[in-house]
Amino acid sequence: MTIAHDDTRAEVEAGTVTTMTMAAALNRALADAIESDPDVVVFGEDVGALGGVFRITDGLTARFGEERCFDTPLAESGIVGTAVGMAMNGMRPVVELQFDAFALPAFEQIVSHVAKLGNRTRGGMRMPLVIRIPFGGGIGGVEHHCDSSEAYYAHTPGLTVVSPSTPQDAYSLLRAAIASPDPVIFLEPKKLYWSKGEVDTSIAAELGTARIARDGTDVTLLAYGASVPLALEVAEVAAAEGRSVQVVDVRSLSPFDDATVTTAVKSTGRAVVIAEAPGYVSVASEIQARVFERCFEYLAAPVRRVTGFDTPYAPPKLEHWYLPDVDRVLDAIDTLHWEDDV
Amino acid sequence: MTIAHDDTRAEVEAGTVTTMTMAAALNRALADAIESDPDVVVFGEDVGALGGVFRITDGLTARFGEERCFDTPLAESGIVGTAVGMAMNGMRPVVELQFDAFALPAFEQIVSHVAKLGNRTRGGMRMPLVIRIPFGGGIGGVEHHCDSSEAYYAHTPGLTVVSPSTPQDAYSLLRAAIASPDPVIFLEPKKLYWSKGEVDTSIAAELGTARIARDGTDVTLLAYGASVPLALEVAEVAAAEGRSVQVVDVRSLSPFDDATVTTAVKSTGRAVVIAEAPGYVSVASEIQARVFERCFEYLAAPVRRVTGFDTPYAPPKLEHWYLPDVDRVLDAIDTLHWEDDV
Amino acid sequence: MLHTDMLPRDTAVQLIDEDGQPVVDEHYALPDSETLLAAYRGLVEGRRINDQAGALVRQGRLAVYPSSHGQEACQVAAAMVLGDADWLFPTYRDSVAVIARGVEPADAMVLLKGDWHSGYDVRAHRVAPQATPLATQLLHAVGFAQAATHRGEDTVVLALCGDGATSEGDFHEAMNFAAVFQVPVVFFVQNNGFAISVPLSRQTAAPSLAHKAVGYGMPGERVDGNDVAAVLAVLGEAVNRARNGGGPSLIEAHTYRMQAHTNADDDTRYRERDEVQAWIARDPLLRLRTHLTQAGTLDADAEERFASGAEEIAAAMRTALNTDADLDPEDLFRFVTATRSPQLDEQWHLLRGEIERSHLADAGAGTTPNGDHR
Amino acid sequence: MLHTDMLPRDTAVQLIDEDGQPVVDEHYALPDSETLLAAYRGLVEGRRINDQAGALVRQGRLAVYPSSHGQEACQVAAAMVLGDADWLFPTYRDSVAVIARGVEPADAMVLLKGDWHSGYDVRAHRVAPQATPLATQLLHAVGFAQAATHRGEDTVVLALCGDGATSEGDFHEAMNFAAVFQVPVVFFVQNNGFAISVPLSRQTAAPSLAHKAVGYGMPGERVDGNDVAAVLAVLGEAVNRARNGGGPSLIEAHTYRMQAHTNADDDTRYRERDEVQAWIARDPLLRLRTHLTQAGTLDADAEERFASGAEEIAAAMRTALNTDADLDPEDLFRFVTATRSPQLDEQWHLLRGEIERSHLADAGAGTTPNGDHR
Ligand SMILES: Cc1ncc(C[n+]2csc(CCOP(=O)(O)OP(=O)(O)O)c2C)c(N)n1
Ligand SMILES: Cc1ncc(C[n+]2csc(CCOP(=O)(O)OP(=O)(O)O)c2C)c(N)n1
Ligand SMILES: [Mg+2]
Ligand SMILES: [Mg+2]
Repeated sequence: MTIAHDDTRAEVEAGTVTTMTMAAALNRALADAIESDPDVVVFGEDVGALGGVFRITDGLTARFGEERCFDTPLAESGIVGTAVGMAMNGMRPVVELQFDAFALPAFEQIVSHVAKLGNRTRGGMRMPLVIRIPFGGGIGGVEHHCDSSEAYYAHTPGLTVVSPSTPQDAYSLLRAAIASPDPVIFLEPKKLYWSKGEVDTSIAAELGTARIARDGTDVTLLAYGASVPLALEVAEVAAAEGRSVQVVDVRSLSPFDDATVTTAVKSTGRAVVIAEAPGYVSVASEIQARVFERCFEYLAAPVRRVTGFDTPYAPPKLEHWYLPDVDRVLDAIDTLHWEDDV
Repeated sequence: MTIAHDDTRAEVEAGTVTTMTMAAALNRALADAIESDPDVVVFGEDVGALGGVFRITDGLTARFGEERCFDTPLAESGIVGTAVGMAMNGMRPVVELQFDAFALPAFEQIVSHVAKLGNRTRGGMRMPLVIRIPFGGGIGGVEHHCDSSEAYYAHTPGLTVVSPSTPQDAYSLLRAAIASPDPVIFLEPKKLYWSKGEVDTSIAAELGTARIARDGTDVTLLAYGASVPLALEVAEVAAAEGRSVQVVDVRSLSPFDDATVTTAVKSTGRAVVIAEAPGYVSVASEIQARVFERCFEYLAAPVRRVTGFDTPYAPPKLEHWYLPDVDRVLDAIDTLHWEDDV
Repeated sequence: MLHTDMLPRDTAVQLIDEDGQPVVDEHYALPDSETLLAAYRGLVEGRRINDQAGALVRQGRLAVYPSSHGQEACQVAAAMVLGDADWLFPTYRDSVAVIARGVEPADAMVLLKGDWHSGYDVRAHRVAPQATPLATQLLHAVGFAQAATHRGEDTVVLALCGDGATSEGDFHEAMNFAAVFQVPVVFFVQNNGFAISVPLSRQTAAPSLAHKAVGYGMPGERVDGNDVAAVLAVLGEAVNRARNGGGPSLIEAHTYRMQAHTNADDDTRYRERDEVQAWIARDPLLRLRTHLTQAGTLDADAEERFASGAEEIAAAMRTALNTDADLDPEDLFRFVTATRSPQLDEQWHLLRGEIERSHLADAGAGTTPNGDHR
Repeated sequence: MLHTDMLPRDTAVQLIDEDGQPVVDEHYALPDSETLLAAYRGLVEGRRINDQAGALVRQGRLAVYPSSHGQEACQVAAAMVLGDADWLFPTYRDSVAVIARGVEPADAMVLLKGDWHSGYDVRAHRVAPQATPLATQLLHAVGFAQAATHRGEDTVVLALCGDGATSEGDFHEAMNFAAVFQVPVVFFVQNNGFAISVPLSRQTAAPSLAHKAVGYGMPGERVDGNDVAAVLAVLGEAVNRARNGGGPSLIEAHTYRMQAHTNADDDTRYRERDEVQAWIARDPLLRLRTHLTQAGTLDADAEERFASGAEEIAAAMRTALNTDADLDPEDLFRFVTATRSPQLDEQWHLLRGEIERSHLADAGAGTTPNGDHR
């Protein structure tokens, strides 16, 4: 009996907790999704024999064949546009766009169709596709290789936008994204690809939810992607200085988990939002505005944000000045009208 | 002597104040720019014989010839990409993209080059080009014809983004945009194309500045484009109810005129931001966040925003429910913790 | 050796000339008379639908209508060459093809009426939503066909676009993906001479749009787009080739848009009346009627039947479009995603409150549900 | 009639074969020996630059280097066919062409070193910044040439891209704009067989990339990209045609990327060593040396001079790149727009404060300027 057999396998796997990199967790999520659903196909540039420039699709073509993981001609609008067509016809395409600046040629397809086709057809056709995009900096990449474009996607109604900050979330959120009936922009923080953590493949994550990454009582840091480990580092340092810092991994950039975030900020009365992208008209400014409006009566101080500057991303040798760092976040925390302020 | 002649003409013009539609003001600005600077060229889809689907380029080809105003093949990335090349070679291209959803195919060119080429070359090449985009709703247009995409542009470092709300500003801001050494995304509120006002062609506008559209002492409405007349209407109604409403026409969506806006909001202590675009990760949320952070100590109530919903733009028969209207703004004002609140 | 076999013919395939006389073609045979009669009926209905829609625009019942008057042969053939399991990917101009494929006229007009962004059941009729952003649907067609192939289904996809759309990057990417993956898609370009006001000469310097096929390694062919027999033959062969694993083709039809781009357009600004007049002689209905009458296939009786059938369709359109649909504002939030987020829920509650209050005010003060405040 | 004259030849133009023997071509003549000697010198320098850059990557002095080892004939010819007033629009892989056009190697390496996004004076050398987003620069080249034509300047623009880039929508739009407006641009595709790991067969089903020219109505030609004589002849003719008002052309060079895509790539994952080995026999330097030596144009003396000239370039590269540039963080804000907005000023002040404090901390506690906090 096939079903019983599958059930057993699931049970065995439920117990499996392994330490792996985020890259491996993503690879595992893709493989498991391909294996468990015949409608899942993975494609993009260099995802086949090469296994992707970051090796996230490593071994998939060898294991599952060209039908399930394949290279396309070099054209991002083509990749996303054909994925839309496949999704219209009942498949679950998972496409990789190589760097987030190279997702831009597909922007029309993403905004005008990926985001809107379900709405256009009154649900007659849904768009169960996932667009994976390595994003963010901190890897010494040259121009066009370090951008954080989440604002473009998060602003677009109809798109679910998520970013993991741990291998566990990388696995669980990617599985959830692939299983979702809605289109998901899946932003992978390049800087964290080789960071390690435990992964339990039986843990399911829910899209649209934030996660408390560390408890604390004095101030809440709201972060996502590569800014989460930074926030946790800040919390460590601040703890040594006697301040108890709560860290929320926003995780779902759209839709937003107001319940979790609002509860968190109300509990501390102070908040700083951290993100790498230029701050102007950004996910960080949205979070700042929401928290401000929803927690107004609870705030002891203005909500601050620490973000990238409103400039093009820095060249490799200058990126350490560009990126939010521990000091900059600590400085922001310092401005939050503490009782011990003079 | 040519110079003296020109001077005289300018003097004559300085006295010229005419009532015209915003469409006519834009047309006049283009004509005057073509006439006064041999490097200015206008091109796009249907801008030649037809004069543009909104007739903004009406008569330019007839008057100045194909060399100065011409139709291109139907390809927006091509239009913007060739404009980039012309700007690299010392021209001042002014391109029209037909509707703002149809600017999306050019998004890569806009983000990766228009916005960054000046920075890339350390100022060795600047990008004196203007991208005109009719934007916004309220005209009963079908899908893809009513979007407000300003967030995409405003978030992108390197772009100047402006939107006029009066024929005067349409004229003066477009002239300033064409004269600017930097790339300008010029958003024309379709709904206001046929609204009339006085235009004095000798008035210069400065990019990057907001404008106080109406004085008031109780609450500040921050708006741009088609939301400005709405804000003024709200102010009228509120005045009848005994509330003094200040209206700021933000005008420059990037860079932001913090000085004017902050001073205004501090003077009233209350603010509502109005915009048609979906509110999430939007220019409205940026303004809300900035005002919150910068005016925190002066605020009697949370800053509110009244925006489009986080849904695709409504079909024509439902757009009246989608768009911010007088009632929705008045409702928002009502929540601003008035002393007479129970 | 040159790949001369790759070049499209230098002239368009024609099987019935402008005077209704059959033309012998070395390669394509005239469709049988039953097929031609069905096509003629389609043309009559298509023309009537175009005219009726135009009238409904003038009466303010449709917000906008991009007419295919003059292009009906392409519209009808596009529907006729497809089997039940095949799919059509149309544009805003292809309402007649959409209706010819079985969609109710009223449903096909939902977009143009302004009620919603698309109004028919895409799966019931195997017709994708009519696309507005140019050339984008060509990629969807390719992906759709790839999925069918992946599942081993016998589906051919016919993707429509205009001459202007061939200049878009997405046209290129779609053609190329289709050719590289040998996908069962037929690209059918209705070259009606204009992209709104811009003539073909501003879209390409190539001898024809069909020549673009060469650069993708796929067959290209030109056809007289006002000769439904030729369009049926050429499209039919391309569909068969696709179905039999022969991969994609590019077919360019030479036709003409007899009316303005839409009712909002003013074509006197960019083309001479003489040019438009000249195309009347090439009308797709006229020549087929002449041919079928001369061949004895079409008699007054059939003419009469077709006309009254078309009149019924038009009457149904009038009835449907003269009724205001009962629109539900909650629809704005219902279909954005499969499950509605708390974020959207909150916004719907805001709007619902407004609507309820406006109804209350209505009941109380007799004001309109919108426009007047409070 | 078929437009057979439009089809590119079915084989690549070759003027010197792999064994260094001249090939008589019906149309193209062998460049004179002076030109070929200059080209040979360029090849020697180009090869040395590629090797030196590779070494600097291994030593950590360059962040990344996309080598044109094996493609030097294309690189050198691209620089040689242009006049002073002409412009070159290169990609990330074309550093050798950029240097051959006169840019200092150290300036050409600023991007790859990580100091800034582009490091040379574009106007001084008439070389656009090296483009990273694929095919986007082709449109810039077209617009640039349009502007030159508009002002009546005699400028031809040579735009480079790879085989993979031909699949992008921007390639299509650039070719089409150029053809429709008859712009003086030559599109030069270095088909090196791969786009990172993806072979040409995944980019096109056409007999060649040059065949794409047909669909735009422009001349297309294929050339042996490892035969610098042929590249000079074919590119040279295309440049002349453009200069004389003949409009754009598409030239495809058949070549091979001998090394991985960049140092970060592992080409053993996607191609056989045998394939790479096989291309050694077709090396552009070898065959030209054989030819010039046999023709008596190249002697040991010249060889020696060229080698030591190349060595000097390499030494200068080492010196320049072994020095850390003194970077100014304010540059992040300086060039974003012509005039800095108050918004950016405010942000620079924030950063300046941090930098000052970190210097103070440095001086005080001896910590590193960044990384350690406070
Ligand atoms: C990407 C995009 N750009 C611009 C438009 C605006 N537009 C709508 S129809 C049209 C002309 C299309 O011409 P063609 O492809 O020849 O089709 P036709 O209308 O003649 O059937 C234009 C420019 C659009 N819909 N999509
Ligand atoms: C728009 C875009 N998509 C993806 C990339 C990532 N990328 C850089 S080089 C490359 C392969 C390019 O191949 P080809 O055009 O053949 O040039 P080659 O590197 O072989 O010289 C890719 C996919 C990019 N730079 N730009
Ligand atoms: Mg057309
Ligand atoms: Mg290549």
